[in-house]
Amino acid sequence: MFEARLVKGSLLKNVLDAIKDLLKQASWDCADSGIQLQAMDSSHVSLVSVNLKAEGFDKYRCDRNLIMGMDLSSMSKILKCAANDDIITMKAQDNADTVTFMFESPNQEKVSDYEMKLMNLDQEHLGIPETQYACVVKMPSAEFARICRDLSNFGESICIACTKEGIKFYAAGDIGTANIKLAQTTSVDKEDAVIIDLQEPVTLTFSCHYLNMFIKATPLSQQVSLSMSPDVPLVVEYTIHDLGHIQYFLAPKIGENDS
Amino acid sequence: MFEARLVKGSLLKNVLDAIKDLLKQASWDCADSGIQLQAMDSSHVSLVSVNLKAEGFDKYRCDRNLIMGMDLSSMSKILKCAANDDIITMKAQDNADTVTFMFESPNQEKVSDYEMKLMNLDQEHLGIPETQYACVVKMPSAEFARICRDLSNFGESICIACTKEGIKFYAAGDIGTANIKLAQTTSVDKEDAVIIDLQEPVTLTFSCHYLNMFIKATPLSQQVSLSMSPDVPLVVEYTIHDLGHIQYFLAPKIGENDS
Amino acid sequence: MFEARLVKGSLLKNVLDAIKDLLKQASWDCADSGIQLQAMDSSHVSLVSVNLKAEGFDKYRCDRNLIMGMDLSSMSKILKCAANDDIITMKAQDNADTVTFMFESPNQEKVSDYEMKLMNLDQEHLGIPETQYACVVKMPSAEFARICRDLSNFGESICIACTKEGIKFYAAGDIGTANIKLAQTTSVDKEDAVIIDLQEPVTLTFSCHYLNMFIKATPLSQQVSLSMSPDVPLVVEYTIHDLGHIQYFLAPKIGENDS
Amino acid sequence: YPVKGRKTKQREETTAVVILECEDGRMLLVQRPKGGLLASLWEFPHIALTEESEEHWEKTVGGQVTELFGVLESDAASRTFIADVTHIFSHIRQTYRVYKIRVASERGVCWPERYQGGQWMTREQFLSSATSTAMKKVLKAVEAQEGKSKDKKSKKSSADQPSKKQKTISQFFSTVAKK
Amino acid sequence: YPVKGRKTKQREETTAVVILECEDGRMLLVQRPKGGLLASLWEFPHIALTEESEEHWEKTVGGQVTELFGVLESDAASRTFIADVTHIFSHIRQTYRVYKIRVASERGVCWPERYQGGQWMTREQFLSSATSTAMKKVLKAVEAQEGKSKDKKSKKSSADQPSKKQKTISQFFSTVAKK
Amino acid sequence: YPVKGRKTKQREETTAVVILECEDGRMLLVQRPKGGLLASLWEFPHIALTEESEEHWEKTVGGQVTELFGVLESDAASRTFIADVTHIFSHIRQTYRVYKIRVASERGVCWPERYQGGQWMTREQFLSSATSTAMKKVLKAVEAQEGKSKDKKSKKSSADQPSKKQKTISQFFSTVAKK
Repeated sequence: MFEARLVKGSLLKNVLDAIKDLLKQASWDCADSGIQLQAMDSSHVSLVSVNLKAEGFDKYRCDRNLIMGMDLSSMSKILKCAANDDIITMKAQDNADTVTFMFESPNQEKVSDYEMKLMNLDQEHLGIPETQYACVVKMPSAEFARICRDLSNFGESICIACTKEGIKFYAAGDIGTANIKLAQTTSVDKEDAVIIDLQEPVTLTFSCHYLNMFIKATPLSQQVSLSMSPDVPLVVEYTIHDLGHIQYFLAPKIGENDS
Repeated sequence: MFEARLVKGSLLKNVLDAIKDLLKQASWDCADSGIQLQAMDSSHVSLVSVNLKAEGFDKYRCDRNLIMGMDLSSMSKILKCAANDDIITMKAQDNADTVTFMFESPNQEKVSDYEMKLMNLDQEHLGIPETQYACVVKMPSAEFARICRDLSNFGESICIACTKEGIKFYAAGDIGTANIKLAQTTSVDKEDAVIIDLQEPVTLTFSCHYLNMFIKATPLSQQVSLSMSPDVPLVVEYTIHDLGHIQYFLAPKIGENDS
Repeated sequence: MFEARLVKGSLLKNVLDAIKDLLKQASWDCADSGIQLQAMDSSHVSLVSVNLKAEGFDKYRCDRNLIMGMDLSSMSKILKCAANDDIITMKAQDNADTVTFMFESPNQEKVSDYEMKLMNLDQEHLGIPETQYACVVKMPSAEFARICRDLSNFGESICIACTKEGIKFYAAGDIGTANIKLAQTTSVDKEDAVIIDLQEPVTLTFSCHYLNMFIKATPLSQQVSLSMSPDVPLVVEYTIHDLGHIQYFLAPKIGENDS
Repeated sequence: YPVKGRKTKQREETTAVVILECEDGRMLLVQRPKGGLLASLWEFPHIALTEESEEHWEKTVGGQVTELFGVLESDAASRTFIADVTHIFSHIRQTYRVYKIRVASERGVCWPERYQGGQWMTREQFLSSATSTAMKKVLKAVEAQEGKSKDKKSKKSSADQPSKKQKTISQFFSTVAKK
Repeated sequence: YPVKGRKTKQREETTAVVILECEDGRMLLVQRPKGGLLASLWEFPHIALTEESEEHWEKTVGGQVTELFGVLESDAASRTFIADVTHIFSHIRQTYRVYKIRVASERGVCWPERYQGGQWMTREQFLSSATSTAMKKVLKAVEAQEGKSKDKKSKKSSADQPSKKQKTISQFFSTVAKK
Repeated sequence: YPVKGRKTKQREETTAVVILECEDGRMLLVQRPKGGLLASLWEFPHIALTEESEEHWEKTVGGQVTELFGVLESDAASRTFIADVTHIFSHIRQTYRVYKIRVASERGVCWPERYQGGQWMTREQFLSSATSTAMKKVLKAVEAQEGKSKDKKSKKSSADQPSKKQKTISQFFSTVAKK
């Protein structure tokens, strides 16, 4: 028997919005410690990793480890039927081939059950090595989203350069070039600040296409963290308050000669 | 001479929004007692009936009975030109082939006249028998609209089942099944409550397509009433405060063997 | 060296929104006194004239007269990357073939540079004679926009008739006729009033297509002024507070026999 | 030696059914008269096949569709035969010979007066209209032929509509004289 | 016996007018020079028919449209004749032989230098541009031919535009040297 | 008289590359195996041209595309030759004979098992996928042929991507057994 109840159901809606454009289908790994999902997008350029801790749920029970393969667009359609203040419960029997989503209105007067078929997905699991990144930047997630969107108008790639002074985003295309500089903030009031933890300066180039997928997670957190090292995938991480996090890994674009 | 003046002109805009997708053309029957409209949609599965009482208008005069056939999409285009706080007056001469809509801004500084050709429509009038329904449910109109919209994602039909405990909506399709239960509310504070008046339990199936047309009337009233009896059309009724009501009748889908 | 700095950068965004649908490309003439732009739309029916005074900028320097030909849709794409509260600076070297737009966030923590190629445009300059118009109407810009939009649903042309009592807008088409009258306001509280300065009554007909382009300037000013004389282009003028104005000239439609 | 007559408890009938599809994919449906069998239901145009010999059927369909429904001869000639669909009404074993014609334009297409009306419907409009099970079978045959009836869709309709039939409102309320 | 010459108070002229329509339905309009008759108005491409004999007209149109307007020969060959449209200017009785050519691509299409410019316009853009009554007649002829000029539309334009002609702004303001 | 052998420092190879384009313009890309040269990169379907004589190549392409990729014979027959694209890998001078086939439907199209998968991609999806420079050259050849590679676009890509190559994530992280 698996059961996970989340009073703040809108968080689960947001998690799905953050991954459903990147992944068509994915497996949710349910264990005693919580729920995990890891999958590459279909072109194998990026990797998504979602982690929801058991303690983050208002009720959590997982008698046996369970892998639930789901069509994420169907799951998203179902979650769209939940109101933002609904309590959401996911339930499955131990050897079930279906999962049930239950939505309860706060006053308990409306209760909805949605039952969905599970799928057998053959997905590989990648090991992500512990890495000491050369540079970790924390910044407002809305600012990062805006920058990715703005620069996508200029070219297919965004170049990110990080130094002690700040972080720079660069794009070029047929209408001209664009250059955005964010200075490290001196006053460090948590959510709003730009904070740079730098071992050595890094400059890397990434495809706009994927960055624009990642920023769908913006509603989950006011802050985003970017971790970079030379010639290594970028990590874009959003914390889900009290519940877990979602991490996106993106392979860089590397010059023919650098590689 | 026919003249009907409505200070709260937005009501007439809302009435038109509620019927214009279902009916392309329709006749407004103007009499001393008020204005009525009755028409079936083009596939003859549903029937709309609008009733606007003479007393509901701020000025009402109808010297001779008058049938005004109108193209509802043209009428809708004209009403869209009225601001929400405009006073709307409909006017027609006794044997006229045009109708005039006059919009006055509250401060009387802007006055607009729109003249539209009338049409000769050959529409039949259906007699609706007085029926004692097995079950009448009153519920918030926004909740009903949301349920119809949500379940349309799951299948072409919605099954409505009403019992003493509450009302259940059910749909099934290729992504799974959906089941929404509303409990009868105990605290009966008028607008917000779910109130069930039940003689006997009823279960009927209806096409989503038409229900989704009916919920266009939601802005007219905070409450909607659903009346059902076995093997008889559903009645979906919205009260237009102080002015009248709009009723939709929808033929059920019936199993080959039940009929 | 040319440099123009505008603390209220959103004004420049609005100016561009007001002209970019009418003009694909245009030249900005920069001189000591300020920046000007004049151009006809591609079908030569209307003329746009923008005037931004040097004093209106927070910093303004123009060592030598400069003509900067720009692709307005590219310029618009760049300005869309500026936040509404950003400070915008335009910069160009004396013989440069590029222009730089710099956006600074109010707290100076984000600085963006966008560089765009200039174009050599071969545009003619029309002399606009000083005219004493038979009739000048000031009215709320939002009201004018609404009237143009509403009447576009009825026909391809709008007829504007101005008398001592007020201004009338008329359109006719296949769904009927529309007639909007605005009375001159007695209480003359600046922004909201309809004020008519009339030498003689005027009636002229204009294409909706162009009027609907002009009303894109509505966010620039709460008031619009319409100047008309018989058989002469209409002038639609929006004042840009403390900075300058934008004027649209529109050739009338004239009966074969009147001309 | 007397020839022995075929005994048929069920009467057998064959009728041509023509799917007229216009450019945007919508299909012509006509609404049956108010009285009689299948009153007021929507159906695809029918062409009676009264000729004895099957050889003449093709010609009948081509001619009638032109004459009764105003289809251009050039369009009528390009019809394709889809399938034979069989449906059993109480005492009739009805075979529908289903044809499909793409018409270049809706304009000019008409229908006999005995019908209450005609309408170009999308697949979805058709499915949510009042129609007979037989006509639904016909549509299924067309879609099967065209490979359109994806597994998904057929699964859906089976799960969703366990042979529920949309009624018309006029089966419940009757016409009255206007006051 | 002297042959009696035809007396023509009105001079008669025939010119070919070609509607070049690109894939998305827009049509090529070119803008006349600033001086002379119909100055600065937009018109469909004209091909002068100077040949005496009508037999050669077809060939002239095919050749000139290729040469002057850069239409591909394959496209030019597929032209269709629409109608003859007659318009009376003060002393000229002008006949327009209207042809239509669908060009596969706008690319490559050009126009003679004497024109101020050219533009691919939608029907609506054309109607709200400065153009002559004659050219509007030509468009009407094309639409009538194509059955596009629905009753509605024609009713509309008659109600809406009782022969009002869009002026150009350059008819009012004159070019000045830049300061 | 001994025939002198051709000395080729660089090995020369010719392979057919087939752009399968479906109705909506998307193209089939297949993903190479995880090991070896160009591991995990996406490429257009390749057909080995092992035959000696060029005359047989056409036939090979037609046959293999049907057999290996499930293209209908009628579609395969309608292929067009686009261009020869040459790319130099360390010791191989590779010539790609590029063909294009429009397939009527994606359904039925498949790919050999050695590929990790296949996907119908838009131009943009392809450009942002992990692919080789050689395949980008192939796309450019197709677009040049079709006149699609407008000046703008090519300017853009040159400014934007000074030969930066998109890596795949699996080049950095390795598969592990599930806990």
